[in-house]
Amino acid sequence: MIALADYLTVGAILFCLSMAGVFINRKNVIILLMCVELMLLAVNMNFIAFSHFLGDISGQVFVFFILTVAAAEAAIGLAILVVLFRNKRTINVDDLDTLKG
Amino acid sequence: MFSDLPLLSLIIWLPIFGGLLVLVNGDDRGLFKSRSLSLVIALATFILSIPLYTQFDSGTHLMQFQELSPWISTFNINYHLGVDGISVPLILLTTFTTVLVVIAGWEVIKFKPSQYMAAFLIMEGLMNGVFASLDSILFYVFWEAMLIPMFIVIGVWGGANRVYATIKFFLYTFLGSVFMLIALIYMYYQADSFAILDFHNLQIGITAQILIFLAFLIAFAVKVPMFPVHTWLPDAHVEAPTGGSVILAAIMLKMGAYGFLRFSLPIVPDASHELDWLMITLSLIAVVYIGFVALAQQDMKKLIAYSSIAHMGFVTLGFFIVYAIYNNTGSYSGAIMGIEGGIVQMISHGLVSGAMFLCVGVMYDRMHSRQIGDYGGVVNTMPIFAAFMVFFAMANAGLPGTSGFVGEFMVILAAFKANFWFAFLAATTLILGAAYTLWMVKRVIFGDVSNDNVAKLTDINNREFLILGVLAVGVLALGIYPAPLLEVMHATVANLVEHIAVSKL
Amino acid sequence: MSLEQIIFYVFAAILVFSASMVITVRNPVHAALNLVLAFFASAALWLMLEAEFLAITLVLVYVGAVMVLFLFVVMMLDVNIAAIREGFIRYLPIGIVTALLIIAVMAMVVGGDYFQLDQMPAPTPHGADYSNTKELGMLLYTVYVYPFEIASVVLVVAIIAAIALTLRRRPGTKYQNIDAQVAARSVDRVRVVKMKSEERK
Amino acid sequence: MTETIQKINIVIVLAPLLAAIIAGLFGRKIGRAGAHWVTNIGVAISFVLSLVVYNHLVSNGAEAINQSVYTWLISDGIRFEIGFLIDNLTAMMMVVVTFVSLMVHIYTIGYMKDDPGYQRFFSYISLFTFSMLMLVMANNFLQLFFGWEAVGLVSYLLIGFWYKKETAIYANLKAFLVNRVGDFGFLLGIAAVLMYFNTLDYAAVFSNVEMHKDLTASLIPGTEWNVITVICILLFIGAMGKSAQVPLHVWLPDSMEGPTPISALIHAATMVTAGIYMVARMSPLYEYSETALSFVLVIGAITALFMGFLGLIQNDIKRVVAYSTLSQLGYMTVALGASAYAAGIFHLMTHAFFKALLFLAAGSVIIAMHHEQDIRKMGGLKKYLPITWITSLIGSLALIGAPGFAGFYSKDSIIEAVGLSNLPGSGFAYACVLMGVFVTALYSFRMYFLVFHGKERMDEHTRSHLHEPSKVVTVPLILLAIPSVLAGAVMVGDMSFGNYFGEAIFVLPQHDVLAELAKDFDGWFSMIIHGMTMPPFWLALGGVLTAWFLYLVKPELPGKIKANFNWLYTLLDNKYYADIFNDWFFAGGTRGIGRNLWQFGDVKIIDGFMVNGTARTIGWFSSMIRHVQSGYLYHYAFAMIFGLLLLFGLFVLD
Amino acid sequence: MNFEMPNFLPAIPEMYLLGMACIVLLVDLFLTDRTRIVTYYLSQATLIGAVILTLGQFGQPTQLTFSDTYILDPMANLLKLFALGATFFVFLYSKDYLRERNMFRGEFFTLGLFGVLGMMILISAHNMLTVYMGLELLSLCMYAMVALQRDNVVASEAAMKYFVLGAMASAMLLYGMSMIYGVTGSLDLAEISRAIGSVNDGNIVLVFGLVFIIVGVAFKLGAVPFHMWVPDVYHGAPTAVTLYISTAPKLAAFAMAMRLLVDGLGGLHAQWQDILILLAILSLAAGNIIAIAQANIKRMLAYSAIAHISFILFGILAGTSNGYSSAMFYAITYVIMGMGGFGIVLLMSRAGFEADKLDDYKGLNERSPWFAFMMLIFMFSMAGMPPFLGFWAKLSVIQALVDVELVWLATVAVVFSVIGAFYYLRIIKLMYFDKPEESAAIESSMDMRVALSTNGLAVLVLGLSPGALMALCVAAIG
Repeated sequence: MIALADYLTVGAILFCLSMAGVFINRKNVIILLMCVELMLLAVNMNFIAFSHFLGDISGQVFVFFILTVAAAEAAIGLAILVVLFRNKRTINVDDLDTLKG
Repeated sequence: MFSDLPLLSLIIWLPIFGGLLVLVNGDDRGLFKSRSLSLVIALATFILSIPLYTQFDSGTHLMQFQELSPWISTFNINYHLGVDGISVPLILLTTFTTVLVVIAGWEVIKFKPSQYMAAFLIMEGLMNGVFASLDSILFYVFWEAMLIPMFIVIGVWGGANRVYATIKFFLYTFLGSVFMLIALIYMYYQADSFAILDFHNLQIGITAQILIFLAFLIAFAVKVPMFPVHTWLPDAHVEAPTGGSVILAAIMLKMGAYGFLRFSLPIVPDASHELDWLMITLSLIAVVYIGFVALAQQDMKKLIAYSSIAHMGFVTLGFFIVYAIYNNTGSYSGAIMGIEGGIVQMISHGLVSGAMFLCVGVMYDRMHSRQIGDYGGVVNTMPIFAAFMVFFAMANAGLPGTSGFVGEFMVILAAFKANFWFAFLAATTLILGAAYTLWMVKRVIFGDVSNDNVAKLTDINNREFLILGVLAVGVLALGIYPAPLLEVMHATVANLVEHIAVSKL
Repeated sequence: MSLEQIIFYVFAAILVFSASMVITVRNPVHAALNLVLAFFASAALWLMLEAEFLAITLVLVYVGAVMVLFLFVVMMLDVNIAAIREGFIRYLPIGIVTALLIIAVMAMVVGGDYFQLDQMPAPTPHGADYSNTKELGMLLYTVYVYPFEIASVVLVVAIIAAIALTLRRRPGTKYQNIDAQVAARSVDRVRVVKMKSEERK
Repeated sequence: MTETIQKINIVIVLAPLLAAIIAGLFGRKIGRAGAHWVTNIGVAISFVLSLVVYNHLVSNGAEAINQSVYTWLISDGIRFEIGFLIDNLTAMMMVVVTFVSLMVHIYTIGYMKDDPGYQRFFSYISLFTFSMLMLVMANNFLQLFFGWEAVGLVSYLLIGFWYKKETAIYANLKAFLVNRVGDFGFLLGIAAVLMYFNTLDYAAVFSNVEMHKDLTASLIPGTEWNVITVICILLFIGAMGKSAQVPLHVWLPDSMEGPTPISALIHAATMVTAGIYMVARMSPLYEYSETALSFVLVIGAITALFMGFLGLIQNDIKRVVAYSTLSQLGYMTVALGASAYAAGIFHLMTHAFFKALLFLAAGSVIIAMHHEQDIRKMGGLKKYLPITWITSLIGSLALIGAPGFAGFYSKDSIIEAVGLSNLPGSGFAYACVLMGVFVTALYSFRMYFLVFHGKERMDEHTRSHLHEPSKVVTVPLILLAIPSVLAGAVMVGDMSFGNYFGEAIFVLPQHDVLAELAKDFDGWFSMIIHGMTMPPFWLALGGVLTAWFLYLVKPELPGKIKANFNWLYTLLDNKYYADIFNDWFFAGGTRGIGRNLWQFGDVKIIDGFMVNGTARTIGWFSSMIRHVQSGYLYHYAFAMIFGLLLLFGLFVLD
Repeated sequence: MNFEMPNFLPAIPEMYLLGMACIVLLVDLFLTDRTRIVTYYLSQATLIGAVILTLGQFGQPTQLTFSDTYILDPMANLLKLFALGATFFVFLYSKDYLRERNMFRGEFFTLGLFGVLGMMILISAHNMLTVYMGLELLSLCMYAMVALQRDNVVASEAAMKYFVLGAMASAMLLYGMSMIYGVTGSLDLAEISRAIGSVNDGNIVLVFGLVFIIVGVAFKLGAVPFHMWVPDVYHGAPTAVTLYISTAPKLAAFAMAMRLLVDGLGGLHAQWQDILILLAILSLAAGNIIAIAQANIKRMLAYSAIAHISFILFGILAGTSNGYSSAMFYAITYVIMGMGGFGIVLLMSRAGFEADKLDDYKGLNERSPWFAFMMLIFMFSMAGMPPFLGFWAKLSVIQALVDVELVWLATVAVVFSVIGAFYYLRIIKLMYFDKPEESAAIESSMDMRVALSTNGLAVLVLGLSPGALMALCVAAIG
């Protein structure tokens, strides 16, 4: 049998990978957006696993909403990305350093 | 006629709202001339404050002219006003000085006079509030709020280095007072009230007492100012416009000392007892060390500022020798004299240092220099002024017959009861005080005309004569017949000494 | 090892692999495709957890819509792939260390006793007549009707925002102004100027 | 009657004050004549009324009056009063003060007639009269201190009267500060009195002295000090300042920068004797402390002799008189130390007359010489200034104690009293005062001969204008010459040896040297005869003859002596280096300390290091950590991840 | 399965707002740029209507509806009122600014209104799911608003940063929620609270989840070290948007913290108190110290916001109703002050001139004494000087700390307040002590002037009698 812990561990690894992704990626903002999607995926994994093991469907409902919101978020994120690209002609993370200090 | 009026509220709010009115009225294009309007308000306030003295019942230590109405019920904070023998003279000093300051700024202030006048009027109300508050948060509000107009006054109408000076002034005093706030809140949880009089009766353990004492000490010591937190004062004085210096020296410094009497001593008597060595040491350092430092000054205002610190050293010395007197003589006899001497010194210093700053202001208005080296032989061109200056210098040096003597005399007498060496060190002010004051007078006033600028000086006009004359009369009156002043405070101080003699442990 | 476990580990491995590819590949198109793979893998895992509806949704919505959008944007922006690797290696070690640290902590917590089988036994699988979709729907439209409504608002906002941010009139584009054309009058276009004839010099 | 006298007392004090205020504040309105009239009348009223009081007390033998004018303040149950204690001692002082003052007022009309500060000057000297009267009439220490400081103030103002003169304003500052050093002790003494007696009223204090005579206090832990001794020495420090005793004498010679009438009034006749008066007034205290008396004795003796030496080499006419004043003040102090208070006071009185006379005469000479003060440029003036000459001679004779003159009686009493005293230090004191007699005679007649006899060394222009000044100058000279001759003979019986002072002065029987002397006293004339047989007379005579020989017979000799004893001359010329030492050590030292404390303590440590240092550190810190906000998204993300890790480390893994 | 019709009444303001926002959206489609002002007026009318409806609910007892996913309690009521009011002022202040920058578009107002709706949802959330949905609705609106000025380079940069970090933070929050859900088996805050009470103390998984949730909350509030977005976004966004972001959402963030930490995880108070102490001290120190070095007023105010947040945290971490009400009082106070501060920045800016450099404030007193005075009030109030409102906020938080015997923390708080006072003073110094670099008078519309003056005088008048507002907050917490 597969324990809840196994699913959670997969979720944790996924979550950490995506966090590391945000950090080590210095050149492309799109990858960051993808990392965010990955993070949400990890969270979803948790919720579904819990939902299953607790026998409580509301966790899945939560995932449903996360998916919805994530889609909306992706839309806005990409829209901002487009605006950014139009302004700066680049989506290089390193170039986003006008605001600092 | 006055007995039905809420006098204390009036003398607090009349100048504040008056000040706002002046502010709104603007510089001479509004309905009234801003200067005249300010003078009327200041005078009205002064007149309103007179009944505080004439109708004061000096036979009791209880608070008089009390006003009490709930303010912030959540924390049991009340709008509670009242005065006793300690605060009445200080309030009178405040209202009196403000009138003079308004007159002193009459034609000298050309940049935004309405704001200048408004700042002083608002400050007056706030200062009256400090002296009249019986609720500690109300006190704190006035105490802190007062910094704002002063900050503006120094910063806007000050000298070349005004920004540094005023920010230093503000932060120094602000830092000092926040600790007091914590102490007040701590006691609120002990007493379930912010009323100062409730704090007086609060039983507090010795550790807490010491912490509270230290918190108060920081707040009040900065304001007094005591060594080593005095360095804001010379800077602030030097850069402030004349009126600012006068208010600063005459009244603001007194608030710290007032705080010691109103808070530190009665609320935490055991800690005061425990730490009186510290207070006495710092006071004596203020007298001796600062006396020496004053000698080295080249800037007149700085010199007077340092002399203020030394004089305030007498005040704190007078307040905190209580327990030393008890230890030395086995009774609290003499303690009253110390405290009363301290209070008299406060009032006197208010008049004298105010006058000294006004004198410097008179010269500064003409020469735009405060450097002693730029003057010399002023008496040749400004004889009347020179007479005033010498007179006030003598008062500053504590000459008998002037008010400057009374407080010093009483404190030295009391200090002798505590310890010969306290009195010995305190009495060095006789020499040092005379040395730095008169040496300055010698270099500035006497001698032959030293340069063309001095030769072009014109003697004081009627307005200046009026201010200095009134102050001179005050200084002289207080020096020759101080009994009425003492009478007002006697019951209060006696009660205070009685109160602080009882341990709270 | 049971089949179930094999399936789990295979898909988990795919998931982890594709996820690490997402964050490491240089080409964003590859990253996006790896992400798609990750979605598929997790959809498989979700199926194991009897979340059939969500698994399908994930594939349909995410792979079908969101990732296509990603790819679209990637293509549209046409970023320079070559420049994208700079500095990556330099920061990789600290990234790995940090990630490992967090993984260690998280694994310690989630992989601890608390969620092992003895504490949380696996539920009995549902029968064939069990409809995950129906269960979800029942809850969604009753208990969670309020968040459901909010979700709709979120989507509206997303639409508004996306349009507001990206819709623009290209400065060079020329449009007809019908109103103006119809309203045009001859006097606006032709001006007859009467002049005195000048004398010959 | 007593009530009338009490009212009179108030008038005596207020008349000069009022005059001073009028002349001072309304000087411009009332003009020069107005000013001198109003002040002269004021002081004259005081003088006449003082005589009335004197008559009432001394001649009618009325009880001493102890009256309270008003309560200055009450604190801690102690009443600080302003009031008058009028007994024979006071009455005498009042008469002396008002008389000399009146003379000086009159004299000033002539002396200052061209000065632009005419009204101011009259205002000051009237104010001085008021202050001095307050001092001598006080019935408590507070008022004593008030008068004490007030005369100091007026002295300050008057020394610096010619404020354009750098030396004058240097001298007045110096005078005030040196006096303040004395007052420092004086005030502590008063504080001590209050602490142990719980009152500042003379009568209450004096009546309790005996109770406290064995009281001790440990001023320095581990040592016990007799309280009375401490009080007396502290008070005497005040007297040392005011009466210019070594080492606080340095201000008096410099004070000659003031106008001459001031030198006469304040720095010879009255103010400087305040210390003497005070100690005499405190005799009930001093009597219980032999240590303090010895101290007084030795200080007085040193002053008497060594200040006399300095008079020998001075060339400024006023300075010679000034040093002679110092020396004479030493005599008075010696008398106090020997418990011969009455003799001291007696000398005070006679000295007031003849020293005022000498100063005014010197002033007269100075006027005549067009403000030339160097005696080397004078000589042979007796034919030009006959009145001045005669009166000067009288004054000088009185000063050296020529038998028959006023100074003789008082000074002889002192010398003999010291001879009889058996306090520690009295032998030294006796030697000093004897030697002092010779020195006094020498410098007095040196000056006298150089000024009035011998060659005329002034320039032609001055000589042609030499003439006796106006009547307002000469009349006071004559009026002062009379008591300089007569006062001694008239008063000696009562004052030195009689019971003139009654209760005012208290002497313990074992100290009562004057009573001892009184046994041999039988009238003023026999005292002259007796005096001729005593060493002082011969010493004085020797001094006069030496002066005659050196300055009239062989005027070149002094120069040779000077050359041979150059080191001694240098020492004396530099006034034992006291001024140089004071300037360097005290004035320079305090300024140096002040500058260092300021620059190092305030500017560097407190402001630089603590205050601005904190501000700077925060500012620096701020500018550093703002770079954490690098602008890079991955750093931001890392910060979040790091924060997460931090929270894990601190709170989850515990 | 029985489904009861939920009681819609408590949610009337939200429903009204949603409806109106849609109407605004539709109406705006038919407006030309010249008539765009209609959108503005309609939005303001919407807000006023919502305020009235919310006021109508004032004093109602606590009600749960929508299967307990929605709660209406006095705290929610009060916070909504202030959030709506604040937004009203935000729109008012922004109007001229937007016009001058070609941003006067319907989207600003519709997004703003939807954002307010998000706040209200967040404030009234009683379920982790509604918390999340409200949060996301609000955040998405704000991301979009930051980037709304499309040709603004820094704004798009700020939006991008905000978006990435915000998404990360909500993922973390979700992760925490999943853990809590896993342990307690419920999404409902009341049930979570109940379940935690029965779990044995110090459950590591709960603390683990708690840490993630706190990260999410801290990010929303802008507490160090999750604050990095704050300065950049405040600085980069158009000032009108900065104004929006810096005011009402703080109330929502406060509500979120209250709902999650107190209503849901109140049983873990001992754990989150320590965490919040750490975050609060870090925020206080970093905010105050870094603000000193700023030359841009928006950035400076951002750091100051970080410092102010720590006081809200102080109140919450006290863990008593006294503390909560003082934190709420602080949050409301901060919104009023911050609105004024940014309002002045908006007032000063003109087309092509942002007025966001500190030096732009030189000599303001000579150019416009009245608004210099207003700014003075705001600055001193933020510095915590009596008699202004900010002082009472600080006072009440500090007393809450002293109440739970965290005197040392109170001391730290006041010491840093003093350091913080420095940069507020510097603004006043520039306005009053320096000479103006240009002499042009400040031009602005009358409604803006009136509103700003009202705002400033409110800080003063409420400072003179703060009792009522305090009492409201106390009553709201119960």
